[in-house]
Amino acid sequence: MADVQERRTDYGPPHYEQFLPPIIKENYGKWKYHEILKPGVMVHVSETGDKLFTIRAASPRLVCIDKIRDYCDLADKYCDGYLRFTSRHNVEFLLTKHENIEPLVADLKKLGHPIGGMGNSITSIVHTQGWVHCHSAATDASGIVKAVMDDLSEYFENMKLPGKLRIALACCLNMCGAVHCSDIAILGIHRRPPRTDHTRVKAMCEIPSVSASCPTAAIRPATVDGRASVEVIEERCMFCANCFTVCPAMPMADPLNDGVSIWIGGKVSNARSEPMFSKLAIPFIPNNPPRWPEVTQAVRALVELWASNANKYERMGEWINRIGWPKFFRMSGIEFQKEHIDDFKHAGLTYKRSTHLTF
Amino acid sequence: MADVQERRTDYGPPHYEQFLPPIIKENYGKWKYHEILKPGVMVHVSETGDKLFTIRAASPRLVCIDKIRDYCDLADKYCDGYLRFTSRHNVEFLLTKHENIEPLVADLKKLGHPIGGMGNSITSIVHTQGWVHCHSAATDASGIVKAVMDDLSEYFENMKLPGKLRIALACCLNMCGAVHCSDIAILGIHRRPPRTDHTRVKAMCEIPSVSASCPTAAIRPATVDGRASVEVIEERCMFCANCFTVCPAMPMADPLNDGVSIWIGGKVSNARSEPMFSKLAIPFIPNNPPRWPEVTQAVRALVELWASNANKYERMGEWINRIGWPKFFRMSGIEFQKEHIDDFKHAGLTYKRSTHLTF
Amino acid sequence: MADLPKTPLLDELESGPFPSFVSEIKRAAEKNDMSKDLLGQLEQSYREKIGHWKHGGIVGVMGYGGGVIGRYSDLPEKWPNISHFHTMRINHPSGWFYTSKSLREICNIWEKHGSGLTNMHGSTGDIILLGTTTDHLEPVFEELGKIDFDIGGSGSDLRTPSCCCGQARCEWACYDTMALTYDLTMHYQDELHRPAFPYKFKFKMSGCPNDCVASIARSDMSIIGTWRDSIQIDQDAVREYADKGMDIRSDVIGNCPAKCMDFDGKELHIENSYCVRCMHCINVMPKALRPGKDKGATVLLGSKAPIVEGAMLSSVLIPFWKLKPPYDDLKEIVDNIWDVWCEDGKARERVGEFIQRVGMGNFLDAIGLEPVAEMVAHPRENPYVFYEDYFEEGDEDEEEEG
Amino acid sequence: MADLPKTPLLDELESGPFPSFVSEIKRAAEKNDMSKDLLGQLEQSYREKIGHWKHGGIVGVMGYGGGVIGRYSDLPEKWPNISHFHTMRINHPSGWFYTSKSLREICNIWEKHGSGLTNMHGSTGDIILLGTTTDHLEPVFEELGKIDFDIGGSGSDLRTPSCCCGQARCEWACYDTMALTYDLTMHYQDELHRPAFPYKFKFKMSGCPNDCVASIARSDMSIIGTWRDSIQIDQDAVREYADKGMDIRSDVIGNCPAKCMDFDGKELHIENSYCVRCMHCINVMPKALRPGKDKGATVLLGSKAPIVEGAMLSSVLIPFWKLKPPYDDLKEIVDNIWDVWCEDGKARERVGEFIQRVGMGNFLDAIGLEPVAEMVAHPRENPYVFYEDYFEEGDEDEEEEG
Ligand code: SRM
Ligand code: SRM
Ligand code: SRM
Ligand code: SRM
Ligand code: SF4
Ligand code: SF4
Ligand code: SF4
Ligand code: SF4
Ligand code: SF4
Ligand code: SF4
Ligand code: SF4
Ligand code: SF4
Repeated sequence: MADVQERRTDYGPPHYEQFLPPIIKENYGKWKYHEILKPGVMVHVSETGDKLFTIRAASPRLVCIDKIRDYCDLADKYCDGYLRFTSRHNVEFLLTKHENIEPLVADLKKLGHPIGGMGNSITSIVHTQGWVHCHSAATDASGIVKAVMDDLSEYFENMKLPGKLRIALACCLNMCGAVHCSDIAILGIHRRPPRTDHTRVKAMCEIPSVSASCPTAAIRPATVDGRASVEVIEERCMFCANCFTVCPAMPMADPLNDGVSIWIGGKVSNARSEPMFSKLAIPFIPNNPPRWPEVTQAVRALVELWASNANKYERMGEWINRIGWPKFFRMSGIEFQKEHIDDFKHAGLTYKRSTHLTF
Repeated sequence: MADVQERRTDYGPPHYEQFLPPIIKENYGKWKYHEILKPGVMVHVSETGDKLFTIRAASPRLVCIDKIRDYCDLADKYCDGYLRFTSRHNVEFLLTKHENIEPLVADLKKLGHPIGGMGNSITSIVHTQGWVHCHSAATDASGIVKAVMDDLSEYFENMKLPGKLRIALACCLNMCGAVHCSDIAILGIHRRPPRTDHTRVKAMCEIPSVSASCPTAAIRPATVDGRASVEVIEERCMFCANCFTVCPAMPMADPLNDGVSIWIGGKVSNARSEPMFSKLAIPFIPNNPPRWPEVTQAVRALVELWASNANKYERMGEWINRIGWPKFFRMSGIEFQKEHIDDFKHAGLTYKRSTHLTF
Repeated sequence: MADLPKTPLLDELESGPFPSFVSEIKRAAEKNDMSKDLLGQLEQSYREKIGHWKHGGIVGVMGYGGGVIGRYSDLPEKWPNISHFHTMRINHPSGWFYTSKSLREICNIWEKHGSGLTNMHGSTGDIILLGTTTDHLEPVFEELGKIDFDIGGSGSDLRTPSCCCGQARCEWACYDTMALTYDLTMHYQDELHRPAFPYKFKFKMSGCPNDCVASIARSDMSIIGTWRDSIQIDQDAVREYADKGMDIRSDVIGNCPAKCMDFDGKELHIENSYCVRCMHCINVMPKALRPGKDKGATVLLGSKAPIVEGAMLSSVLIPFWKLKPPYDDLKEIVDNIWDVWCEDGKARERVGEFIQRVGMGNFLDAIGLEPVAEMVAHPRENPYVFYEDYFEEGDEDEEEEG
Repeated sequence: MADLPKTPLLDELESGPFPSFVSEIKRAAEKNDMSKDLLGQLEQSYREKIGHWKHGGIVGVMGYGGGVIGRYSDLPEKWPNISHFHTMRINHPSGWFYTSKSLREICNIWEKHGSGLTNMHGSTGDIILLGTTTDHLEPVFEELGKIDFDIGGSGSDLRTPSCCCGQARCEWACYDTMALTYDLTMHYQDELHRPAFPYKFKFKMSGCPNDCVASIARSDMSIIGTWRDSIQIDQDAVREYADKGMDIRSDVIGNCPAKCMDFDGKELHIENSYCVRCMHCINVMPKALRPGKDKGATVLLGSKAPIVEGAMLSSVLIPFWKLKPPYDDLKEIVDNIWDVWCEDGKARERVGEFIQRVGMGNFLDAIGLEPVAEMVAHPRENPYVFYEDYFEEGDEDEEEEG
């Protein structure tokens, strides 16, 4: 116990002030306006007249320490050692000298990091661990993200879209990230009920909590081959994996049945419309590594459809709200299926309770 | 049984055709447009050029047969005996002769029946039985309706409002009528849990169905003074009277605690916005017969507030949706209370999940 | 007849510009003892702030399971003439059109057999004959039969269908509401008169989305007229409205929920594939705009008052049907719905509640209808999908199982 | 070190314009066996279309209850170097600002003790150090301590709070997001490091309603800047935008959700008492419009991902607070919320789910806050009100009881 008391704990993160470049310290809270000078490059102008230039570069988020050191080298070279990361995991370089912009951009491109993600563009995909680190994953995260962004990189590097478009990916229903409120969300899903390893349930799991964990009451205690275990009523399973979270002996992952679903029309900002949840667009696309071509195609088709039909500033969900979901389904060619109809707790509130229809 | 077979049943209502004036038969489905000539008087013009004049008169709905005979006399005098009632229980006279309009209007006024309820006006209140005929009533229907319409009759007789305003009244939570979708709804409510007559429960009611009838599980079987009966957990009661519907020995009516609540912002039509439910504005006003002055005052204040602030064509609910409920509460001076916050099944969906606020 | 009871409170409701129900009761009470006692009991209710009716017992007409609401005073000694005071619900003619002749006939019957008081009409649409005694029920029915009026619904049966005046007196009616109402009423006489459902069922027909019978709010099946093609525009008439001072941009276009209109000062343009058929522009320019020519109706399901699961509006089942007699398509779907609901619905569960409980998708499967996007305001937001099939190992040909 | 495993599938993810995570892993694998085995196992996952991680065990750092995610390969014989492959979550500095010096120090530690792979950053905001073994956890912590970096959250504790860059680099920040984030992080160190809640709890601070950290979607308490007075307008700058070709009517005014703007070609007028502070007009005319001067924040509660009750957005708790250090008002309410939630919350019940279960009204009573209209999108639609008091007979003075 003496040890523990002496040990230094709970000191918290370093104070941010030590990481702020002098220009920020001096103009903290005094910024007056900003301007995007070109894709990936913006300037913030202070009431004092000071100018801060920001260059935003794409990052794969999963970076090795040598890549971080590369960033550091660039920051040293052009930014007095100051840099930051964004809430969507891009890296930003903070410059005071206008003349440093072009050389830094050139160096970043050399490093293979596109510049962009600002203004009416598609910025990096918020995503999760996938097969790289998580036991829950129904698909990989980084692989799909790479494939999709390769395909959409033009939209990262220019600002030709009607508004911002935010893509997110989560590898399972836990939805680490903001998948539930994204313009386009790619969500890993299981489609096979848990396959119980009856030899391990008793040892690894608490049977009452396992039964209780199932929101649809699909799980009940049962004796299987003389062992205390559980049984799953498969028709009642909606693949939430809550049982697996509490009981490792009930794995959900399954190569034949795992894949992704695509959700659209969510947003987070309060700009114009209130924040919205993403809604199911495509119920299922099988996993097809390494480049998930069906997924990249589907995402591109959605982006193009929106880009060529939405009004200026209209986010994906705002556009669809204006034209109505039936028209969206007709325009996109996506087949409307039973899966699209909500049957969870507040399902009745999603039924169309008016005659506002297009034909 | 022979009797029953011979007996004429299931012949249905008379065919409507026999009640249609010739001009309607000839122009059925051929009407081209209409025009409101003045409050309560409109003309429908057919593709054939024929014109049908309609005069709409207020009716108390609860009418004695001699009043109906008065209507018949007028119909005979001016309309070849044809007349109809509306979906809101007004009486309409169908004329072909323009010169008959003024005399008929004069006769109706003589009879004490105002002309109006068309266009951007307040038409008659859809209402229910109240103390006149229903065992469920928490308030009277016809009395409040009369008092409110007396107060608002100017709006029945002119068309100066921004849009239509529909008022409805129901004397209990069963909500016979369209109280749940009205611009202003007056709803009779109980505020005291059922008072069980333990001497009669056993004889009059099925105890298991009584317990099951309660949506909040406030009722459980109990032995009271040696009798099989039920007991009510009063804190759990939300006064729905479902128990009373299945068990007469559990009356809800209570002079000290019954009264009305006022709900606003509902609509039925699909014009502009989709149909909407009414929302709670004033949680409770005690019964104050014969003229319920607090109710008429509250309704008038709501009408005036809307009339002087809404845009043209904007129904009550559309107006409030534009300005937001917090602003409505500030403007109306109605105090926002715990009662206004939904705590039923989908309550969470009524919380404000954005920062769209006015100050 | 004795004097009318003293009613100081009710008397206050005889003044004021609006017609008074108290005056109506008094007028009936002049010649009818039931109405006289009603007046007395009502005054007492006004004094005591409480109703004086007992829970209804089951009374009715031979061979019919509904249509009469039994009602008994809880003060039968004090008001003996309303110790029984039952209501009869009489099925009205479509659109509530009458001749003075037919109304007088009804009045005569009710003069003889009832209180002389009525509701014209009840909020479901029936002619409400307010207040009679059990022994008069049969005679009333017999006499009504002679003038071809039949009884309406009550209890767990089909209720009297009702409709807006439609093509009889409205230029916007997109189908013949009165014909359909009459046809359904006749076709479903048995369901109307003999309660056999889990709970009540109501039809209401409106000729266009203005929904003048509030069908989307208060009928288990709401049938609302609409059109599929383009709004008919008379550009001259548009200009006339503009010339007469209508601000077309703000009054018409500014209120279009689909934001699909444009006016260049001369021509009004409507991008009809975006129009949601809300009626607003037509409502404000009835001389210039009319619904399209390819007319029909949207069929919606499930509205009701709040008891017990909360109020509901009807939701889209069939986005568009032409709805022509003999309406076989509609009747087939109605029959299927009733079959499924009668089979699996719980007691006192309206069809809207039933659909929510079993899920729209499953309900559609059961009635044999394909899901279409028009049925939902938006697709699901939660990921809890019951995917029905999965592959098994060894399905080398990758056939789906489940 | 041995050669890198063959990864024909993963190799395909090295081409294309976007930076490749595969190249990152390979670069790490050049000098680190864990990363090499990770590459091999990942290739196997790509081939087999399934992950190869086992359910995590509980591992951690002495005195801390969270911050490490235990992870084990399910093929430890085949990939022995990742048989243990735990993640450490390190609390990042507010706003994710760094110096190259501090980042290099972190890299050096991770070079010595881990796989050399990181996430910059995790989606809660932490620096994620991906992959190490149990015996390295303490040494990493010790070395991090020397450079003043501490561990983040995991399990049922407070998670690392995060914020947008706010006043450091944004003209719209209505309060000091970074200062508040730092302050709360320091104040609640114990809650961050020792799980004692029913479930996780997250704070996210955004300086304005654009909400650049998605706080309304993914934090139990979302603190979002706003203002109470009028939008600051520079009319010359407005005209400049107009002159440069901006269609102010359609681009700005046409998108205002409150419909509270007007432009006569010269002056832009905003009816501020109707403005809902959505930011749109400011976003599109940053040189002309700015938030008002009376700045503060809206505090919202309850957002989360869907497991198990369905996803939620945060809802308004405090419409407007000035939010100045030492933030005592905020901390008091946080403490009250935690007390109530810890007392009555179920295991794995997020605070948003808890509020829905007990009811907002009751929750407010419990934390001692008055209900205000800003908390709801609209008042209740159903009539099932729990009126709390009623009169008893004999209350001649009409006092309320209950
Ligand atoms: C750097 C960053 C904050 C940070 O501290 O890290 C940031 C910075 C800015 N945001 Fe943001 N936003 C950032 C994430 C977000 C997010 C969060 C997210 O995407 O997960 C949102 C909510 C997205 C959503 O609604 O789904 C967000 C919604 C906005 C909006 C509203 C856009 C809209 O129309 O809905 C604006 C306003 C605008 O751009 O006009 C905005 C505007 C801005 C401005 C212009 C603010 C300013 O004056 O400095 C900054 C540059 C804009 C740009 O990138 O175009 N920022 N911004 C984040 C950059 C992420 C990235 O790397 O791409
Ligand atoms: C690492 C990270 C994803 C990433 O790649 O960035 C992550 C990874 C995991 N999350 Fe998460 N979550 C991460 C941010 C989130 C977020 C986003 C956020 O915090 O802004 C969410 C959605 C917001 C929310 O809190 O609801 C999120 C919602 C969940 C949930 C669902 C919680 C819920 O109430 O709905 C779970 C399931 C659980 O708690 O059992 C979960 C569980 C997990 C677990 C611990 C899996 C488990 O069941 O044990 C994952 C460990 C993966 C691993 O192997 O490292 N993770 N998780 C993120 C944390 C990094 C960091 O600390 O910075
Ligand atoms: C006679 C009646 C139908 C019937 O068969 O009985 C009827 C008749 C007409 N309605 Fe209606 N409506 C009638 C009840 C309704 C109802 C039902 C209700 O109130 O319970 C509604 C839905 C109300 C709601 O949304 O809550 C209704 C919503 C409309 C609307 C949409 C108004 C809006 O802006 O929301 C119009 C269009 C208009 O007036 O511009 C309309 C328009 C019309 C027109 C102009 C249709 C026409 O071309 O003939 C008729 C005369 C209008 C008037 O009264 O101003 N009618 N109308 C009903 C008269 C009731 C009464 O005595 O006052
Ligand atoms: C007479 C009438 C009110 C009126 O004054 O107009 C009426 C009167 C009664 N209604 Fe109703 N309802 C009447 C139209 C309605 C409507 C409106 C409609 O049909 O358009 C509704 C709302 C729509 C709906 O169906 O949901 C309505 C929803 C109810 C309910 C709640 C049903 C529900 O599912 O939510 C009940 C309760 C019940 O069924 O137990 C109810 C029950 C009753 C009972 C039978 C009371 C009872 O619990 O036994 C009332 C008998 C009163 C009496 O003494 O005569 N009444 N009732 C209406 C029927 C007249 C007619 O046939 O024309
Ligand atoms: S989304 Fe699921 S699989 Fe992916 S990191 Fe989060 S918990 Fe793991
Ligand atoms: S995955 Fe979810 S629904 Fe299926 S059995 Fe497990 S807990 Fe139940
Ligand atoms: S609303 Fe209630 S009290 Fe009034 S008539 Fe209907 S059931 Fe009776
Ligand atoms: S009134 Fe409703 S909530 Fe109260 S005890 Fe009766 S059934 Fe239950
Ligand atoms: S619903 Fe439509 S068709 Fe029927 S009366 Fe009303 S406006 Fe005319
Ligand atoms: S009917 Fe409604 S949606 Fe269609 S064009 Fe007219 S106003 Fe717009
Ligand atoms: S949330 Fe607002 S204050 Fe913060 S960075 Fe985004 S725009 Fe700026
Ligand atoms: S901030 Fe939004 S609501 Fe306010 S004036 Fe600007 S656009 Fe309108």
